[in-house]
Amino acid sequence: MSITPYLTLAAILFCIGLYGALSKKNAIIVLLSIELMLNAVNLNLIAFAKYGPKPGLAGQIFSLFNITVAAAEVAVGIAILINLYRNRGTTDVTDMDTMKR
Amino acid sequence: MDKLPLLTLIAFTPLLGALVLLFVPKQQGRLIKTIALIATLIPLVLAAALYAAYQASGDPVQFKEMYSWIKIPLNKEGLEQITSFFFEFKYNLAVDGLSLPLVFLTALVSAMAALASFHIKKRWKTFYICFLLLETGMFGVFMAQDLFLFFLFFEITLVPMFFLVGIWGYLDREKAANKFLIYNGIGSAIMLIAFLIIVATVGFTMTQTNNEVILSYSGDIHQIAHNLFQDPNAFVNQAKPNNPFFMSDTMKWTVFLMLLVAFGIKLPIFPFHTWMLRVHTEAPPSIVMIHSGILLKMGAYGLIRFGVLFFPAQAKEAALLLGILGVINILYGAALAVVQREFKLVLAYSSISHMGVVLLGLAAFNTSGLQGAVFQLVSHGLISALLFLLVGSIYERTETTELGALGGLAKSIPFMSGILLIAGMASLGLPGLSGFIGEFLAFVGMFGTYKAVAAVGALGIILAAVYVLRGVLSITFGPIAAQYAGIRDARLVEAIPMITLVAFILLLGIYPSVLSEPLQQTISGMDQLLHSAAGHIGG
Amino acid sequence: MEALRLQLSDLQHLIPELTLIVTALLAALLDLALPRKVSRSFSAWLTLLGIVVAICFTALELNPEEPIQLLAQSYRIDDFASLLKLVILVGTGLVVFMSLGSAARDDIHHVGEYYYLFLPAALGGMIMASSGDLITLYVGLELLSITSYVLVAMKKKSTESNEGAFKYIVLGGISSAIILYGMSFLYGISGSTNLLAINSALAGSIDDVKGLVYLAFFLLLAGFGFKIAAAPFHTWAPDVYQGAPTPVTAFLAVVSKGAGFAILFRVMYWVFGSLTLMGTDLQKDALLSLSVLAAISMIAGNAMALRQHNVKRLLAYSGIANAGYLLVPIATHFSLVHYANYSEFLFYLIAYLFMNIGAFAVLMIVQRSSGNEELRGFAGLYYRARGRPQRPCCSSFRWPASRSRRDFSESCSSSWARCRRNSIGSAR
Amino acid sequence: MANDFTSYAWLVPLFPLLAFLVLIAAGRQLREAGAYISIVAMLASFVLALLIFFERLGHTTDYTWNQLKWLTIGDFQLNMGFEVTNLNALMLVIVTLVSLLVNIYSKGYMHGDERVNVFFSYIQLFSFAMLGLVISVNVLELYIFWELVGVCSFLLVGFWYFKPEARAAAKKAFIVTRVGDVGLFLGMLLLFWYMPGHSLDFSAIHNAFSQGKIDPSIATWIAILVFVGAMGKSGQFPLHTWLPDAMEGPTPISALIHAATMVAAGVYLVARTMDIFQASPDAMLVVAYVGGFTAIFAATIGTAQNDIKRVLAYSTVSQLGYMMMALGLGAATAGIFHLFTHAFFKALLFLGAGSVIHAVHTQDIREMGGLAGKMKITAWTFAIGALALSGIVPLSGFWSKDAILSAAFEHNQLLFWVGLIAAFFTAFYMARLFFLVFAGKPRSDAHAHESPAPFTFPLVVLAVLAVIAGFVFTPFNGWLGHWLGDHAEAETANWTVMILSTLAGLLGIGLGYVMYGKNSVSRDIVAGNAPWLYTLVYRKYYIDELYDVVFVRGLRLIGKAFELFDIYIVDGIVRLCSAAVVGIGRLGLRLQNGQVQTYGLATLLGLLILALALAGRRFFHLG
Repeated sequence: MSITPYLTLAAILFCIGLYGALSKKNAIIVLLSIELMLNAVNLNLIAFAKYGPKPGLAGQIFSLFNITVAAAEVAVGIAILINLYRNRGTTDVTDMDTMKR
Repeated sequence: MDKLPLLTLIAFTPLLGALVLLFVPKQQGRLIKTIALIATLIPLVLAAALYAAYQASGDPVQFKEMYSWIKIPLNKEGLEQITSFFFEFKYNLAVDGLSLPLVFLTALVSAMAALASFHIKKRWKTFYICFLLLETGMFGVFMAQDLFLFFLFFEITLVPMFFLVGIWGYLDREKAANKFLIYNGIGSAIMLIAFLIIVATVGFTMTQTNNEVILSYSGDIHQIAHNLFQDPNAFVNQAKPNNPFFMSDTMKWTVFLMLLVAFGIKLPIFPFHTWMLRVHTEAPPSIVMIHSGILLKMGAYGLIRFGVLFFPAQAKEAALLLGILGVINILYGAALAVVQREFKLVLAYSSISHMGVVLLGLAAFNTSGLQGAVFQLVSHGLISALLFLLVGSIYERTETTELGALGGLAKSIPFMSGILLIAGMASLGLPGLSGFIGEFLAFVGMFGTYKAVAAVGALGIILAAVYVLRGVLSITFGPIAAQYAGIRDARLVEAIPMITLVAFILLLGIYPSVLSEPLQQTISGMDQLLHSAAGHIGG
Repeated sequence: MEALRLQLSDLQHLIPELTLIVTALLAALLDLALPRKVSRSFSAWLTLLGIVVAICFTALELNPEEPIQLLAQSYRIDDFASLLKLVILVGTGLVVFMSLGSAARDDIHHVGEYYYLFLPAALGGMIMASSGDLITLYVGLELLSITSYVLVAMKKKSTESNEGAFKYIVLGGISSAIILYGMSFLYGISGSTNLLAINSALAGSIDDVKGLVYLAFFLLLAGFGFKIAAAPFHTWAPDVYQGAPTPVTAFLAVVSKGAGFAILFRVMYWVFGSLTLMGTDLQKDALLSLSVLAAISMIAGNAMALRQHNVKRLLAYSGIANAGYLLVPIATHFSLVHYANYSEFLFYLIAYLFMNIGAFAVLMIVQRSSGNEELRGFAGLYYRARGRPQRPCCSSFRWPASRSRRDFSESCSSSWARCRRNSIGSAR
Repeated sequence: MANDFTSYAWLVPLFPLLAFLVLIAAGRQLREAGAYISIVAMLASFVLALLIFFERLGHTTDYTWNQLKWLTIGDFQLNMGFEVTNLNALMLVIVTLVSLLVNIYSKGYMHGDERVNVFFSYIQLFSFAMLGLVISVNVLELYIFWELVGVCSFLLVGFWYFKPEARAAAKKAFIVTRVGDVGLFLGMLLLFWYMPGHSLDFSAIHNAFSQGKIDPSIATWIAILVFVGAMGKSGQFPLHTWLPDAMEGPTPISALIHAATMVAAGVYLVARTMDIFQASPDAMLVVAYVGGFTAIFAATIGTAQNDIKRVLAYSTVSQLGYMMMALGLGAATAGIFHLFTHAFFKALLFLGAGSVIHAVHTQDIREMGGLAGKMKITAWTFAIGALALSGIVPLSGFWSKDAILSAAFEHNQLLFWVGLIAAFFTAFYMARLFFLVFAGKPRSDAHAHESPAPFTFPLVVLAVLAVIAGFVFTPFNGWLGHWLGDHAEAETANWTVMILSTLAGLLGIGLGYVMYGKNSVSRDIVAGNAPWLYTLVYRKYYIDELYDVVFVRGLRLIGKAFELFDIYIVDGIVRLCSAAVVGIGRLGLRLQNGQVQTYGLATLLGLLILALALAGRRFFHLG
């Protein structure tokens, strides 16, 4: 089994995530896109752990850590977003430009 | 006397004065001034003693004081056979024939400037603290025998100078201070890089005793000169592959040019001169005395000490370039001085012109040229100090130094006019006054090397007459304007520094041996070095 | 294979970290348990106490006979780590100290939380400093980052604070993802998450996966560059610095950045720049990219700071420039005679720490009296505050006029190392 | 061979220096005493100079002392000292004598001026410098005093500093002579490098050049450069413009500095370094032609001037040209002899003019007239001076001019005729001057009267000298030539020359008499028939205007151009640099638009560019 399709898929996923994070207006979707990127990494890690030149367990363990950390991160992200929504009444990331230059 | 650390005393008395001033309440103007004056007079007396005690024959480097100061052990992993490996900067002061006159000049001009600063209008305390700090820095620059120490003192002069210009200057003072700092900062940065390269290559020494091998980086200029010229086994001279300490010719050129630019900014060499115009016009006159009288000299001093003496072969090859730069400085400065309407600008451009003479002397690469450069440094220090002292006093009375607005002051202030005339004559190189000797020697030297360059430069002598007379005569001669008819001539506190400076200008001009005697050893040492370097090129 | 288990005896080496964890938990529990009426200032003192104790323990760990390695080298306690930990802890301690009293005024509602959140953040930094493994490294990084996000958002009612925090978390998340993506390739090539193992794998034949190695390197570079706010990955810094409460800004500027440098140094020194890769294209390129990054940061940071009027943003730009200076020792070639630029790096980092915290402290005081963070609030400071002006002038050198030169002399030792490299370059 | 007095020659300049110091230090407190101090000091110098002169009469060897260690240049020592040769001794007498007389004269002339002591101190300084110049032992020492006399001249020309014309004239005097000085300076530098042992001593120069140790082409260069210096001081064309303007100074100064002593320093210099010139025939020719041209050029201008002092000034320029011409023809003795006689009769003329000005308070000769009756002594002495200048037998001017013309007749016919025509013009303008001032009817109602004794005493003394001074060197008495060590001097009487020069003189006087004395020929004959010629001469051939356009404005233009260059290019580049930095900052700030996604994009793009640039070059081999 070649590793290439997995890596390609992960790369596509990463790019989609990146695109989403950089272009979507809705803050929730931005956060989700970041999750997508992290998951692309996980996919990468698992693929390497299974089919890489030097397979091993570490990759899978790494991905477990990732999942946990990502959860924490998104939780904090949502919390901050909620707070922001309370103050500003919007979740549009393009509206968040009170500080500039 | 032998045991006395004379140099340290000279250098740090002003600092001590500054520390004392910290504890004086700022309202006590008179006390502050007295303390500051004493703190500048003590070094003056000591410097005179130093000058007298200096032996004209024998080793030119005298009054050595050396203490270990910063010693950083370095990682010697993988270098098991090495006993110790470190990085050392020493507190290392000394004077030779080159720095001795400049030390005395510093002491003299500083004391005179301290007197002249008496009519500073605000915040004496801070002013004098900065002033004294500046003086310590200047002394240190001329005494330091270690690159790091030199750099440190060099930087110390920048900070107080920045504030002195920025706080006590005229209308555009902040801009001038910024420009000063930016230019000199760039100069210092370049100098620092050059120094670091020097320390990292030439300064690397391996000392082998019985069973110890010591590797060290050092900033000691004598060690560096030794490694460069006297020790063929030094790492810096060995063109082996993978010897990171070898200085190729390209490398030497790079460092030399960096030093040229770094000190060229200070000197200033065209086209790095614009900053000093602003400082000349915006800084308070007593500070310009220091600036034009001493700080500019630091550039020339550094150029000689590090640029020319560390890289004589490169300097020799660049001699024509230096000479041409000198001539450009002379003529460009003079031509601009001719058309200025503001007396301070006339003087500023004349400083550029005079510094060109220094360059010319340097570029000559013979004894008379070098001697001329040093003479010119000292003499210009005295003359410009005197001129700005007068500018300050005149400005205090007339509130302007515009040439068009003044005239006929010889009527109301004959004494100051006379002094101004003498200063102007000295500035245009009248024989019998100090300016002539430097000019003469520099031109003699240059004439031996590049006749055409010297001949073109000699046009500057005519132009000097034109701009000096134009400036001085517009102020003192002609009909007097009514509002200046009643102004008073110099007070005693102004007259003393004026007369002192005139006395020294006369002394140097009439009996130049005073200065040339202690110089001889150093100059002939330099000359030998330069000649052997020239032989190097030939071979 | 060494024991992968964590022995109880190993815990003694983790005492500083454990101290922080315990203190944080204690403070959190107390905060939870105590009634509202009780002032939360105890939290600050508790935090400070924890930090001071941790500092003591860390200091005791200095100068070990042998570097201590835990969990198959995934956690290292060596002088590099200990010294950086000290920097992190001292920095955090100073930030906490400086928040004392100001927290409530800065409309921070959860004062207790505010203080003890610094502890896990510092812990994250310490883990980063000590990590010898991608996983520990990442966990430490995220621990620091996530707590920082929260700390930035601490001014609950402030739009700016919230907005800054959201920007921070979005960009931080992206950068985390980028780092991880890079790490995943490193793992893929070497089959290990251990830094030394990765290095030995790279030292072997990598020609067929060269592209991946480069990809991994640049992804990591971007991610770490983001954390240390080096241009062109600096864009978040001004907004976040401005939005955050001032002590938190100081924390970001000093501790967060210092920790970022710690891992950057670790990764560069162990993986890409180590002696085993000496002279390879990969190493040259890696060092060159760091140099480029350093240069861009210095220029851009200083240039942008010139036109800035908001002091916090100004300090952010200055921080960007300083990131450039700090990159210099890392980017410098390691030669035979001189290959550990750690001392230069650390020297500057310590200087940076003190001058930056000093600057922020003054900023806070001025902010409190003038009510804003604009530069003009500082005008005539000499006259208003007689005792204090030495601080901005002497301790921080942050003002544009005096900037370029002062920083330069500060970075003397960094340049020193760089010169070594220049001289070698021309010797060849 | 006693050198009793000669070894004290250094005292000669010292007396005036002491007087100068006293006057400067004591200043206004001295009041009347200042003049007496000066006169006494000068008298002491004069007496000593005379003693030295008499002591030298039998000598031909020079007395040299140069043991004052002045400056060390590497292995080379520059010493100062003094030297007394026969030429020096003669000069010492001339300078001290004229200076003494002028001091006495000034006591009357400057009476009542509040800065009279300053005036005397300047004169003392000048005398010191001039005497120092005369006994200088080497070229550098001479150069130092050379510049000092220049400064004194400058100070005295600008003595009435409040007059804008005086200011301008002083400035001009200094700057124009400075141009010449630079030539001397460069000549000195050349000497320094080409002389064996870098010696600048006159004796060494004499040895080196007379023994042909110096390459002739170098000798030419040195000679020309030294001559440029002499041109500046002695007002030779084209550096003559300052001398007429220098008449803005007080009249005694014109007599002392700008007629008798300082302006002759150039001639003295050339005579002193005659060996250099003799080593280079080309340089000799240049000197002769410049001298000859100046002689006739200035003489023609003199015919159209209306300011009494300017007429005399142009006459001085013209006579200096004569001297130069003599030197250039190799007739050094004739040149020095003319210098000697000229010093007396020109000083006499100036002092006489001063007396007239003092009486009528104007300098315009058109407003004078008929003064002969009211000022008898002045008129008589002036007449003697004028006749001497015109070269009428047997006054001193005749003998010296004759010596020069004889030399010219022998060596260079062209220059002889030039000299002869110049002699004619000289006689003509002197006659014009004399008749306009002293003859005819008064043209203004000023009540002129004879000046007091301090005026007339020097006049009489000088008049006597102007009559008799010529007999020391006539075709029948070649003593002076021997004494000065010039053996090549022709001693036979050349009757052709004598007759021709006398004729030229008489013709000039006659024409002057018919035009201005008897008014039988219209004065406007030239102005009427050839107005352009008259204007040309009257405007001094537009030399001043030319210099103004070429040099003054040219320099100002260059200065302005440089200033623009400085502001816009040099500083402009600096501003450009700072603008670039600010621009980078602006560019960077534009990025900070507050949009988090822009930030992300910037990060991403930064990464891509960095990666492509750095890694790309490895993979795509782009360098």
